[in-house]
Amino acid sequence: MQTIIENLQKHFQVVSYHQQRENLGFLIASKEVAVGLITHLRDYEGFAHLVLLTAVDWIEDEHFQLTYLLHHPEKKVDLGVRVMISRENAEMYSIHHLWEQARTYQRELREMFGINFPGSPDVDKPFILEGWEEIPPYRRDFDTKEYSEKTYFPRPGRETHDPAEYMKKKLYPNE
Amino acid sequence: MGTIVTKILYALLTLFIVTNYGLILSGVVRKIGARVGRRHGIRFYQPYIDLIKNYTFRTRITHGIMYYIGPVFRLTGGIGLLLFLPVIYGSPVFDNFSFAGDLTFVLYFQFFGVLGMALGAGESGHPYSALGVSRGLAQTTAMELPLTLGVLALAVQYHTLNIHEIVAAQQGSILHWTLFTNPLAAIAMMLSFLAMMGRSPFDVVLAPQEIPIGPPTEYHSALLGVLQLNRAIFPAAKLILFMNLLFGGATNWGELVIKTFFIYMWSVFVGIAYPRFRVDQSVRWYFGIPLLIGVAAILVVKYF
Amino acid sequence: MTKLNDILSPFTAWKHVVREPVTIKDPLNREAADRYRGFHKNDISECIGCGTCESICQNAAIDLVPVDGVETKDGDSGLRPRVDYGRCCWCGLCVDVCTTNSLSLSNEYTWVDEDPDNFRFVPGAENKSWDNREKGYKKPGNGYELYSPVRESMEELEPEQRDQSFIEIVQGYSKEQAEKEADRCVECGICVATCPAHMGIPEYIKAIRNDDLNEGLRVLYDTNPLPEICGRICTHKCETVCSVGHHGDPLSIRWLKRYIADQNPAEEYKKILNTETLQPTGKKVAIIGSGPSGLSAAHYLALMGYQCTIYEKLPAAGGMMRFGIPEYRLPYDQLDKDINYILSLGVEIKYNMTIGKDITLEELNKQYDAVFSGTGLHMGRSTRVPGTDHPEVYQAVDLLRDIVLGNEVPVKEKIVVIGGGNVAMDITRSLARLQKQKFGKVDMLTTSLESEDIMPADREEVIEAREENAVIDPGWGPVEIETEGDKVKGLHVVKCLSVFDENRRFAPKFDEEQKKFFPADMVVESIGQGMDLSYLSEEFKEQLKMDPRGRILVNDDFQTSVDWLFAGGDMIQGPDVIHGIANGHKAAMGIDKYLSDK
Amino acid sequence: MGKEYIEKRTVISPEGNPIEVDPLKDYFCDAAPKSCKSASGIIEKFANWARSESLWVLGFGTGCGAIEMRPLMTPRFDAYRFGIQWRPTPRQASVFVISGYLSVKTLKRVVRSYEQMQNPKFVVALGSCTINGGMYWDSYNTINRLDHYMPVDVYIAGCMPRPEALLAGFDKLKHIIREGRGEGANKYAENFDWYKGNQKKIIKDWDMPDYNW
Repeated sequence: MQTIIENLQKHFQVVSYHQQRENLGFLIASKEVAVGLITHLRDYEGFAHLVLLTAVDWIEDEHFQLTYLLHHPEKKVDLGVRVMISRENAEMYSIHHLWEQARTYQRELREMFGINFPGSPDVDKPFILEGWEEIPPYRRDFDTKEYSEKTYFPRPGRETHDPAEYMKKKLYPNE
Repeated sequence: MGTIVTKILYALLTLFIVTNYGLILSGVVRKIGARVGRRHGIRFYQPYIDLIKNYTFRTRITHGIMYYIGPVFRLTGGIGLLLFLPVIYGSPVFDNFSFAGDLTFVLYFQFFGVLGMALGAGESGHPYSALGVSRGLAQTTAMELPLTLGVLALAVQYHTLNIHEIVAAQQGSILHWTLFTNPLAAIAMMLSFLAMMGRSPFDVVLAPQEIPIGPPTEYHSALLGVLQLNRAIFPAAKLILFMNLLFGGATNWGELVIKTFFIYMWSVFVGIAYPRFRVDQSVRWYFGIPLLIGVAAILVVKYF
Repeated sequence: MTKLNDILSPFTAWKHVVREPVTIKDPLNREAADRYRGFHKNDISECIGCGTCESICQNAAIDLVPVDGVETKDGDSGLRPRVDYGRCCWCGLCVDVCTTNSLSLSNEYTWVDEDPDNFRFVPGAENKSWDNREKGYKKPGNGYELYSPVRESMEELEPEQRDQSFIEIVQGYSKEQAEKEADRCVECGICVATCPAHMGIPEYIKAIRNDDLNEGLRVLYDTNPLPEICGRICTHKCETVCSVGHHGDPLSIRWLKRYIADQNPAEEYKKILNTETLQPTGKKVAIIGSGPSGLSAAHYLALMGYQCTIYEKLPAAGGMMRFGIPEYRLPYDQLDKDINYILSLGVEIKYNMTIGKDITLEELNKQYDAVFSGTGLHMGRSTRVPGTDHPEVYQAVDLLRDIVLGNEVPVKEKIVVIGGGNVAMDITRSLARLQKQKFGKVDMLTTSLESEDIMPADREEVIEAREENAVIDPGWGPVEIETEGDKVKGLHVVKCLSVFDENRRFAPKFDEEQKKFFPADMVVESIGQGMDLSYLSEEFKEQLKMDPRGRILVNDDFQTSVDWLFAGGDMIQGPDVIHGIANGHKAAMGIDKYLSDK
Repeated sequence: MGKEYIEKRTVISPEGNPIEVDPLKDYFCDAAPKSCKSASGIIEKFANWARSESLWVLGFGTGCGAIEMRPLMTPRFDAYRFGIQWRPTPRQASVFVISGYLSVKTLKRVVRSYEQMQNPKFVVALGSCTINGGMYWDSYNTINRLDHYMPVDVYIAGCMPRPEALLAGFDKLKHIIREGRGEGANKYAENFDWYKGNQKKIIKDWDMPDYNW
């Protein structure tokens, strides 16, 4: 693992590297070098398999974190490439030319986070949500509970009491 | 005039008996199948309930005229096959409309229903129906070849196209049965019989697990009831046909029940044990050994 | 090449046709596994309606609703959980977190209904077929708890160290300890109603958990302006009803309160509490007595902008808190911390001013817009058995006051204390310390009418007193104090069988046959206190409405029948500090209402 | 997107005449379903008995509870002995088992399948999700109450209910049918606008005909 990273650092600007376990590590790369880096990892380092591509919404820091998790079938190690992209006009270069299955991930990210991947096939087609009109639901500023209560009318007839308040009212009605 | 009316009435009686027999038989056979799978299975009278239920649906939708006619064709195939069969040998009452050339007629009715179904299912416009029909026709065609060769072998052997005469020729001893006098034709026909009964391994056409239910995908309510009714009559008629051609016919209802039950059990015996063929597999299979046996049967009858 | 075997082997399946099917005969009445998580059961007599199940439910499936036949009382909200099976996912967290272990899951799992609204029910209150099923999921034993049932232990001085001096015994929690202890709170709020001041207990414990002690202090001062004091000597009724206490130690709410108060430095109080500037109303209120009720009233009145003046008979503020409670329980610097903060709000205090002597009530009425009286109970009651008028027989409150004032306290080698309350324990332990200093050994005996199990004193007080080598021998009724000239010989007692009759009235029964004699050089009586209303003039007393037992009657605003006079504290309700604080707070609001209307 | 096949379009015939094609009219039903009268007296009773003893279930696994249906087909539970069978097509089925949560996308398919079933038809709602949202109660994409979108005959509580509970649900359904109360299809036809309105409220991308039978 360490040699791979040292190798990488020769060619690319790797911002930080964090070894989670013996066979799993994460590095942060900038948006511009990420695709080149991943291509390099696939073609020269042997990370032949894209395990997953997912995103995290760091709303406080105003960016999305994309994680490309790559697997090395021979060495049995995983390497996660993290890319921070701005939340505003979130956009990332597509990697569907590297792995066919990336198009599905990218379609999902487009729908759930609103991250665009220009050039990715069918990226604008609805994936799970058909006719979604709100902000993408996996964005943290989307209030799923509020939306659900507004849209799917929970069954009425529920009421509850706070024990402390209820006891005060019952035991000391005059206060 | 009186005789034709009685004849029609008796034909209807035959139809009634055979329908019920077919329904009970299908129930019992499903029960046996279930026991092999170590479960109880349906009640033996479940086919009746299903039939009634389907007739009591309050709505049905249409896809056009042919859509209606399809099941009717299919039922006509079943009833027609039955009506031109001598059911009980030696009984003028249950001889039905058997006549000199009925064997050819029977072969025609055998295919008639399938064609009607193909047209009706095609009209429904459901892609699964079309897919099911094309599979069904392919398989039926493949299966018909050994069957027809076998029947021709019988015709050559007995020098007749009349089933009644074929049955008559087999009387006297069990060794007079075509099964023993012309074993090659019998084998070819019994192999075709497997596919005719629509049981595994040749049930890909109607298998719910493949494309949902095949040609009748769109059929429902009473229309499905018609198909179900046919599914009781048609196999029973085929059983009687095979009994007549290969197993010496029956001189009374008891003999008929025993013989047809065991003939049916042949397809059940194979069907329960064997997994399903795909259409291309079953077609290839029928074009192989069964076809060769059928050809051999004709050659043997002709030249030996 | 196809083998014959390949063709024939599938037919072996037919051997099953004669075998018994594997089908379950009657699947509709099939019992689930022993620990299957099926429908809820609740023992509603055990349940206290704490609502912890509601809080933990991820699916918002549980509501707390009132149930017929369940009364709201201390420690029981009268609410019971109602489960919505349109939400429940049978995770069992409600069972795992249940503080009383009343909630469980039966192993019944079939519930079919046509009406979707039927799937809401109160387990235990609405009869279901599975109510009596034994099997199902219960909270696993062997100490499996989502919160610790064991209280975080408190550092205390060893008995050998503490009877040497009046140094505070309890050391207080460290940050780690306090946060760990606060973690045990389930935030149910059952304690809030029981606390006379209805303090926001779950909120300030939450503040500890969040390490936001400034917020904690704000919560404390919402309802209690004497947190340092209450954090030490409160009778903590809240802890008796704590839901966690049903299966484990109750939370040490009092020590947590003390932790918050201790950690906030006195000089920052005004900033934290946002009381640096107050809007004066221009109205003035006189307060008689600087005990908890007086201080509490002064504090809240000051916050509302009233100019308050406290009149105190003694040379120091605090009332019973200073002159009744020994220093080893409540150090004076902590007492002063709370009092000084209240004084810093602009409250004026006049020491050595006795009403009726230095200034009369009527004069106060003229100078001020309203008067609050919290004069408390300072007169010791006597058993009135023969010999009590002997000079070597003392009143506990007097002795305690003298200890604080630094007056000469008579300490003999062998002392008997009569009484089973906290004051009796205070005087026992105080005198024990003085004995230790003077004679190098302790020879104290305390006896009370009540037997051990119904002694009104706090349990830990009794235990600690015994650790300090005092003898506690409860369950005896005093008959006579034997005297010989100016010396006391001892106390004669008989066995007390019961203190109260069936109507819970005071009517002690004695067994005259069982006698005992406690030899003593000095006897201290500590069987309760009465109020001293001598500062009221006779004609004023006639205007005041009193109940048959001579207590002043007040309305819900603690207003007496004389509209400008409000009263609170021990002489109205009590006796303890927290009641006084609550009274003072309510009276302050009453005064505000009265003066705003005026 | 995805809606072209139901939009009107003009085609040119071989003779050069423009022909307007309205797929909604040409390929789909163009009228709301109608409530059907039941037969009277003993005939209806007999029919109801047959309906109750021959429950053909639409084998459409709509949610996680689909996995609880499968055991009923196995020798272990063998639901066939109770007259319960699975059909792969809505046309032939009379019972629709909503097996758990419904996302909006699934609901769309469920509505189409339900409408293609013939009168009388019955709905069995399996699991808490169908009653009040279950553990997906605050999801952005999962409905809370099934009875807003189609009539439901039987609810089974559980998350998920065991196969035995599902069998008990079928048992209850049989009783309901025999008592002549399984009239969900008529209820749907009578309150069609309300149901359709509710469906359209949450299916924002309505790219199917209004009438699906």
